[in-house]
Amino acid sequence: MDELVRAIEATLFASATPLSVEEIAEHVGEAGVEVALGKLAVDYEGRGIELVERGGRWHFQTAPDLAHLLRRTREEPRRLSRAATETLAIVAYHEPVSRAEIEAIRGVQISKGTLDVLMEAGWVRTAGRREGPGRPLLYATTPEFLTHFGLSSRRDLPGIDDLKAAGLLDPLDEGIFQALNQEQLESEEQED
Amino acid sequence: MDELVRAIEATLFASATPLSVEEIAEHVGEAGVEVALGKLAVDYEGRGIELVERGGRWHFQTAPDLAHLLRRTREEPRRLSRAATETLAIVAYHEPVSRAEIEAIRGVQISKGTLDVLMEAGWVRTAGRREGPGRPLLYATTPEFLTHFGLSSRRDLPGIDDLKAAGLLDPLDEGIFQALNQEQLESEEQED
Amino acid sequence: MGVEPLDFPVGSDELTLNLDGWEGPLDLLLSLARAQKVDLAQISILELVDQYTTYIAGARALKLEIAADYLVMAAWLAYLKSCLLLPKDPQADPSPEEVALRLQMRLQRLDAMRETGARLLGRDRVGRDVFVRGAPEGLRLVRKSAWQASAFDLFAAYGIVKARTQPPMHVVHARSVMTLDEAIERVSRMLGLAIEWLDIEAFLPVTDDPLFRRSALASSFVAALELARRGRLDIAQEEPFAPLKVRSA
Repeated sequence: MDELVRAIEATLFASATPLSVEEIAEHVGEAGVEVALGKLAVDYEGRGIELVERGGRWHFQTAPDLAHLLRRTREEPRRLSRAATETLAIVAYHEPVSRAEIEAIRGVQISKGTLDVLMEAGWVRTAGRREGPGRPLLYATTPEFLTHFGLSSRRDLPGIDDLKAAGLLDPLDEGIFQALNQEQLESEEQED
Repeated sequence: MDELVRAIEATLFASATPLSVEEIAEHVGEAGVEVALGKLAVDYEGRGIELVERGGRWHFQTAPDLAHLLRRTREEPRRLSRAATETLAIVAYHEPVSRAEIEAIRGVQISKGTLDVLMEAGWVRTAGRREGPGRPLLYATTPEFLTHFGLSSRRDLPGIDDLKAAGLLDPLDEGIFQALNQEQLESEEQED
Repeated sequence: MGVEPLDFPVGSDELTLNLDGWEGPLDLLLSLARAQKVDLAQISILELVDQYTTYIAGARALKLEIAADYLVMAAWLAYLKSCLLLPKDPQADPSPEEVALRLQMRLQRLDAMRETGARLLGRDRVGRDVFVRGAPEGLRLVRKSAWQASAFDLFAAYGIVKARTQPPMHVVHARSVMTLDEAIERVSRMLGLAIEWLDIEAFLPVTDDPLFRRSALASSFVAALELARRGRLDIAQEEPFAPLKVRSA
């Protein structure tokens, strides 16, 4: 067996976290890591363990079809509320996105804890501020998000191409509810 | 690939502890675990990972010949302390020399770490014991010492007269060396 | 979260309508729309407006506290409906149809995020469906010191050691003095010239150094006394503080 492939196999196997090609190269001290990773991935095809790439970082994991043997409980590793699930999806499909934009899409304010839960899980991070009025803080997903949900990259997000084509990921047209005459609204409210 | 072998491979990979044949059988829910373990061990022969049995329990581990890859060393430049520099100079001028002799020449005791640092740096080695009372361990310089300091042999060390001519033996001039590197002095204080 | 709105027997006295079950008016609208059609692009906005206002009216009939944002939405929808039904106003920008379309897009977008969120959670997740290594050995970073020292540092250090441990040696710097021996020797030599009385200052060497001159004067005076004791010269002084005169004996 190719010595470089062996070395990469051992390094990834021993690592407690996924490793980028650069990090692997620092350990094995050689060029040609990418080609060797390809060979290694082929070696593991169809086995009980597989070599996967998630957001540019590589790790070994058990084959998904063996989940039933390994799952110790039916409990999800981290139960997410509906609000947190929606918020995570909005961040992933629209990133970088401000809190106000998340709220506009959901049509409701998000409670303080919702983003905290996602950040604590290591799936969402802050991603600078948007230049413009108020310089709102922006949120984006992390490499751990891709790892956890088994996504090679954000392009792998379920249905992202269809949503994009349907215009559903375009910047939100704010203020459609304000598009109608504000006075009119107020007078109707008093009527009610 | 044999489904049972796959299941065992995944089970051992995901387990936080080595597993006995009985424990594996509980997970994979099948007989024939021992035969499958044998097949799996053969699959991994010569790879970067190996399947091993220790006291009736099985686990994967990285191949022993690749252990060096799992420890990456990073070199950080550090100035030699004044105590260490003086000790090195005494060893160079008086080798082979015992620790007690170094202390007598320095006029100051040396800490345990000082000679360790010089040996770690590869500049000083032990050079047998002196026959006589206590049979003290002797120290001498290494070929790397000569290389590092640009000396072709120990005869290239400047003599006492050269040092005197260079003003390096003038007691009144000690102040200039104190000015050389305050950090060195401080580290010496901590060391000694 | 949910109260299924359309299963709701409106008008029943035992009914407790829980608006807290909805995450805002948009959530309620989306549920109504989904009950109407699977494909949100096909829903009837006019029908949706009616369903929403009916629902809110039902809640109000039960004298429930209804949050203001639900009422604002109801009013806005009623207004949108009237705009859609009234003869077209060519001046209106955006047109009521466009506003209706945007509302529909918003519902579709929220629905899409809800659906993709569920799909994300259903993927093969690490720690639930796929597992990473249970007990990784871990990769370690070992810091190694690259010790720095130059040949000069080394030689200087040896110089310091030697200097520190050398037996103390006191070197008196050459100072501008004339020793007594020098003065005796000098005055004796010059006595041959002193046949007549000479001022003692005539015996002093020529110098610009005032310290040396003082030293030479003092030494020469003591030398004169010594030579007088030996009977080699005579010393005379006419009065206190007058110049000292010296003559060969």
